[in-house]
Amino acid sequence: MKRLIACAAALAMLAAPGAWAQNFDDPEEFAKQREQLAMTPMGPEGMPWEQYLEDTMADTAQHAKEGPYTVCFSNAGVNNPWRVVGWNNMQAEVELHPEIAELVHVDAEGSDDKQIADISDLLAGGNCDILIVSPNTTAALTPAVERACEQLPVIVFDRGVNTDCPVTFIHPVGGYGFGIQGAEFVAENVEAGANVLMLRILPGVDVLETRYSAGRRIFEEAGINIAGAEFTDGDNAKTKSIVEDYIARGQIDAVWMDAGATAVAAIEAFEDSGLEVPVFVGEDQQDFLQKWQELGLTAIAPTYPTYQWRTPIIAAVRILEGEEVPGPEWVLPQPAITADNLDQYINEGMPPLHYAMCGCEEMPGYPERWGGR
Amino acid sequence: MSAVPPENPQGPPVLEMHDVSKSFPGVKALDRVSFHCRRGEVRALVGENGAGKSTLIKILSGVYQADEGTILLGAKEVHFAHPVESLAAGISVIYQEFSLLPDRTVADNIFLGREPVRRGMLDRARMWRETQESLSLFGADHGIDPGSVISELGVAQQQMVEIAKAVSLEARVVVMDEPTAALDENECEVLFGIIERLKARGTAVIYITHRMREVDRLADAVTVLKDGRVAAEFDHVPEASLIINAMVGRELRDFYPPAAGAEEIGEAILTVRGGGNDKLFSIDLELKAGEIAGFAGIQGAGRTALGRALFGIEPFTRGAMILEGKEVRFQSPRDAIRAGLTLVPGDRKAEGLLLMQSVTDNGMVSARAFARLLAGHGGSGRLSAQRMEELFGQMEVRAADYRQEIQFLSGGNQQKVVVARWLSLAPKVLIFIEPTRGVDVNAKAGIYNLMRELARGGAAIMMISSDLPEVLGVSDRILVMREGRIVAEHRRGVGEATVMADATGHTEAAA
Amino acid sequence: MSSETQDLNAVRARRRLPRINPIWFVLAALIVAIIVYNPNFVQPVGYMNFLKRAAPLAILAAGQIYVIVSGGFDLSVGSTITLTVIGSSMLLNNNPDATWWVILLMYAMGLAIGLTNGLVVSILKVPSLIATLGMMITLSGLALMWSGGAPRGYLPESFRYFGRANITDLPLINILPISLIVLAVVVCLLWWLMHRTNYGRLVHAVGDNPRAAVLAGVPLMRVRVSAFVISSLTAVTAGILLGGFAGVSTDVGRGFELQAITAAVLGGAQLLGGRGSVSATIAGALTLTAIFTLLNFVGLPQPVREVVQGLILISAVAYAMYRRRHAVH
Amino acid sequence: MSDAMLATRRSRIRFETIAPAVILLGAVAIYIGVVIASGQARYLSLENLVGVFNRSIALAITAIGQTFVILVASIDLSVAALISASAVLASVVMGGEPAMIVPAIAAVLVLGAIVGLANGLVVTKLEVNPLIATLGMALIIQGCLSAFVSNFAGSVPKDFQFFAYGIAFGLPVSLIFIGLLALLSWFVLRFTRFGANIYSVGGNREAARFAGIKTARVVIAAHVISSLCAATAGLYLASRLGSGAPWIGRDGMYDLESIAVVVIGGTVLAGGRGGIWGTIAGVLIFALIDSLFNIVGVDAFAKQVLRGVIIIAAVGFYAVRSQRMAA
Repeated sequence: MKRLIACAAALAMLAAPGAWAQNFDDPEEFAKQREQLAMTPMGPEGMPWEQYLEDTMADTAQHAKEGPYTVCFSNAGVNNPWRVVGWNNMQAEVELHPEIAELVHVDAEGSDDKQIADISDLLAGGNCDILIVSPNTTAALTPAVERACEQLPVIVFDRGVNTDCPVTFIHPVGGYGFGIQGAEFVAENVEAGANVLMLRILPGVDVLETRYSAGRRIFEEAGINIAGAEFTDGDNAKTKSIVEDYIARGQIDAVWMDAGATAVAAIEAFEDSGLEVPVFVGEDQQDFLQKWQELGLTAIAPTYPTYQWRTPIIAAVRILEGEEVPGPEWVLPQPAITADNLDQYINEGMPPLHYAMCGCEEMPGYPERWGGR
Repeated sequence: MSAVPPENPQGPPVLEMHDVSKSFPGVKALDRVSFHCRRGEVRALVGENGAGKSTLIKILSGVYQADEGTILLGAKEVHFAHPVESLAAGISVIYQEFSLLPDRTVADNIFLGREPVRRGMLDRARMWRETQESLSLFGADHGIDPGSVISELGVAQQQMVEIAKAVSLEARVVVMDEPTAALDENECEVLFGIIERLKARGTAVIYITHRMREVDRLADAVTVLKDGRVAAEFDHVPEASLIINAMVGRELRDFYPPAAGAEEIGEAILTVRGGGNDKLFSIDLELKAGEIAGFAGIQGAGRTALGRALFGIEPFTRGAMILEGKEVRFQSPRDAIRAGLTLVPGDRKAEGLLLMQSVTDNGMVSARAFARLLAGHGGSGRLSAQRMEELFGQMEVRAADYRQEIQFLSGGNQQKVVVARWLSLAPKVLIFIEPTRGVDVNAKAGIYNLMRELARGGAAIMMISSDLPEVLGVSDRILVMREGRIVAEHRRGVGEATVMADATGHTEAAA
Repeated sequence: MSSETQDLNAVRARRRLPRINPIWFVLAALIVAIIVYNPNFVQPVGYMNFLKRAAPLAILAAGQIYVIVSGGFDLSVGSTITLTVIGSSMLLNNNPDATWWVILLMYAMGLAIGLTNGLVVSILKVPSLIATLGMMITLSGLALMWSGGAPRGYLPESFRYFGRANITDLPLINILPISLIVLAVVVCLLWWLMHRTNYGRLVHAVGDNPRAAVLAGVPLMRVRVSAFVISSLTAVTAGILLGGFAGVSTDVGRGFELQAITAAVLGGAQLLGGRGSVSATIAGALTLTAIFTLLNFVGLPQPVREVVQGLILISAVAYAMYRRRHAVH
Repeated sequence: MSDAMLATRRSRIRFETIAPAVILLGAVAIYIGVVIASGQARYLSLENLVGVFNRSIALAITAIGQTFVILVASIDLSVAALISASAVLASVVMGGEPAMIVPAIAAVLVLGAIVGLANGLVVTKLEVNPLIATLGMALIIQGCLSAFVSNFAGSVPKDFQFFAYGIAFGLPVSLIFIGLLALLSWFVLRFTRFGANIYSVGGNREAARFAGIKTARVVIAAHVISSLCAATAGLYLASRLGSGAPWIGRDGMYDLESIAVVVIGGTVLAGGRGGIWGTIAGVLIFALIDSLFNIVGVDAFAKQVLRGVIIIAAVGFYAVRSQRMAA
């Protein structure tokens, strides 16, 4: 048994450098996103989904077309609550545009292979005026998107692709920005040398890895001790168990999470052990925001706004009408929820994992469409 | 029946085993056993279950390796590490449980593991041709197509395929382990004919059996094993009693229990009027309290189907069943058991035993399945493990420990446990299918006595067996079936010839 | 009732032959190792947290062993847990007064799932591996359809009580999680049912040789179906505990079916039926949880844990087969 | 040869052998019906049909291998992990270099052979239940893999993408590959000694052993074939996705889906009965259903429910019809 563990440990050591071979820790990108967080967005006030941070525009005159339009959407999947909220946003947005006759939606259920097939099916069908893609992974979908670009205008959002052929790529500031917002808050609220527990969902996902590397960089700069970095699989029970184990072993002064779906489980671990909840970084899920308010935590909720699901539809209509849109990248603002504006995001009628930064409050079907009452 | 074959070849033995010993943990299975067999000779190998016959054969075929001793084949010493090697050397064993693949064709099975290959591909044409050649041993109308799938053949036909396989292997020594266990009289005759032909070709046949009649009919020489040693060896076939004495070490008088007296036979418990289904036609039948009714017939005559119909496995679709004056209709064995019927299945391993469970659990399974029913009898019918074990004691079930898994018991003891399973339910009708298959001589008598005891207790016994002397010896009344119908009924004391004539529908079978 | 007295003698008889399942030694060794790495484990909070965490898996495995002994598999338990948690949150809608009838409804749902599994296997004769695989896919699809892909409601404290609350200030052990009481009750019940009643022996009989069991009068379909029902009901129980412990999510319960089977296998159960013990299965579940805890304390990364789990799974069965081969017959 | 063929034709056609074809015909009929009813007849073009089948190449390759293992009464749950590992290994070794294509393919096939050998040895020599053995193997592979890589790693050169995207003789190369693989498997199972041994060992392992067949070798060989097929499916996915990631096998559910497809195709889990064409029919059924869902626009969750029900119903369909007792 001992030998087995030793062997396994040796294996793990070997593995460690391998895991970091990919560059999720790019200082340039880090600096750029840090800068973007501080920018004042352009575009209409109070409608962040139509705002943009970078001032370059894509000309779309060549795509102008008579309506009504058939908009096609290849979705990576609705396999987590964030995507569920986003997908609801998008459907509601379509209802705001009478010029869209039909939204054809295919769901790849989280499989690259399937999404590639889906895109080629959509192209073969020949009905689409424009194609929106939310890629399951960047590299795998690149060839499929390239082929689509040859036939019709393409909009990519959330994750990008390794080509600049789409008319625009819509995304908020990004993972580094998310990591920066949370970690800076922790650094401001604890002493140097304090212990922070970093909870991560799973390794290898680009948008999560960048959050982590940014957080880690800031903690190291501020001299904060990282007590541990653990993967929770996004599982409540596992999260709670891990936090309980850390509590049993020593003082935890702050908890940083790369995504907030299991934040409440982590908080409960402190509650159930009869301890004060430390400085906490969550996300904009309703259950966390409510818990935060209820317990009066020192906390912050960086967001990866779900309102970005509205933008592709808006962009699609503009492109087909020949209006210019921000491009080749449409960088959306990425605000964090803080103690100052917490109240305005809390709505007890919404489901626990509803993402408060959805920009959907004024949309048709709110709140029922999003599962609220 | 002719007792001694016309000639007794005296050539050198084709097979010799000298001082073969084999031990298993805790058991000395074979103790310096010597054995031989000549060309063109049928040597009967007899002995009770557990006497060491199977071990000897498994050593011969390379399944086991002997601890001591030598094997000479054609005067050359051989060592078999695997059945393949013995096969290659010309020893072919036909086991009791067929080793045929049910979903493959006859040709596939005959060439199993040694398919001819031409240019990297199976040479199916050759397989086909040679299969037909091997089958031709059975005459022109064996009715087996090399392309038919085994599961679609009858038991006797499957056995023919096994033998054809041995023939196609050009085996010098063919071992048959109780080949007639699943055959009826007619099929036995066919088999005996085949064995004669094998003999004529110069093949040595080792014939394992429990049936003295077959030894009489077929063998040229006899070896008797008892407790892992050679108890007797004959270069001719002696009187049956001599063999039996050597087997059991004592004389077996009163092998069959006495018949029921007229006063012991009571009213009909179960009556069938015009019963029928896919396999059975216009069955009229009465099973009476205190009486053993024996059912004779050839394979496929419908005896087992009748037992299964009565027991609700494949129920009657026509006619009426009346149990103690009330009409009943069983759709499952459970219905039948609840009404007081029981069945001891013929294929013990597949249908009777829970191999991984203890002896006690095997005995108690039915009582447990009907615990509520038994409790309803005012609690007197309940069965405790202790009472079960006492019952085992009375029935002389021999086991080191009743908590031991039943797979480690001998066939006879296993059969007794299966019978014991029913006793706590106080059954009114007991159906026995092949009750002594794979059971040694000594234990057979025990089972016959048990059946008689149950009848005396007021139960109606239905016995289905392919062992005709057994049917005639045990039954008070003999019913003969043919093609799904009951064609004749006889009192005890009827001759084998008469019954065979009825069973086959040909009078010449009686000759 | 009759069964109790009936089997009493069998109990006495069996006690004469002490035979300890090796899994207990493995468990003991692992616990010693955990204590070496984390001396706090001997504190009540330490081991109580451990037991609390193991409770859902232990209960689930104790139900799974019924299906395994009866000769099948139940792969649908993981998604039954998901459906229980999601369903409860949807129905409760943050209304504590509804707790009892929602729990009752969830058990009714478990009953329906178990019945369906059992009937599909018994009547349609679909191999249980495929039948419950289909059920697994169907149920997780249903859970997602019902909720729209994300949890829609909270579980009130009254519901979460079973999985979350502790009785505190007790002498000696200081705290006692409610889930541990649930575990104890369920395990005692299932142990008694499997090893001290007629029904339990009939489950063994059916798994050992279904044809022989039918001919001996065992109601095959009833026994088989009830084994699936027991498994589904324990899944609902595990779901209530897991939902209570950690709240609502759409992937709660994922992977639990394989863990439950692993626990049973570690406890020496015979796949395809006929042999298995509830207590050894519980030991298997505790062992599995102890392995995870230990690996956690040792600080090995997740991938290594998977490798270790795989190796242990294979070696446990290989060892059992080795013992069976070399057992004196 | 000719009279041998005659003989098989003479024997009664058994229901199980035609059941997959019946279900496939049903699926095709429903597909055509729905497409016409919903007025989307353009989906009936040959091009589209090729596209439909092209969706399931990886599943088909895996399922062909799985057929061999199930025929010998074993099972392989390690295919999904192996697919991921192979795809990653292929794209890492290639690293975008056309010169490394051949070494990468060799490396992947060696990996497949090793995994298959290990599976087979554990199943035969240690006598571990195949379900447990391959499940354990899956965990080990997945663990080792995610210890080394956590995202897309390496990349395949454009030339190698010919496997997934290339067209030859007017048909996708991958489709031709599947056709050839299926033909080869059919030939091996039907016309070689090894194929006969596969059926014999699956039908009755003891009898096969007594007849001198080295049963352990046959089981090991079946596992090696299954693993080689899974490795090939990994190569295909690397070619299609341009790179390999440690989750592609798991996310594709190739382990459970390949088993489901084989069983729907009429191969019996207990071994000894079934064949490649049934499996291909099973894959086609899945592909048609998938495509149908997209045409009708069934939402992802309802899709899952329907898929579960279809698996049960399809297997139930002829399980009821065949007289054998289910395990």
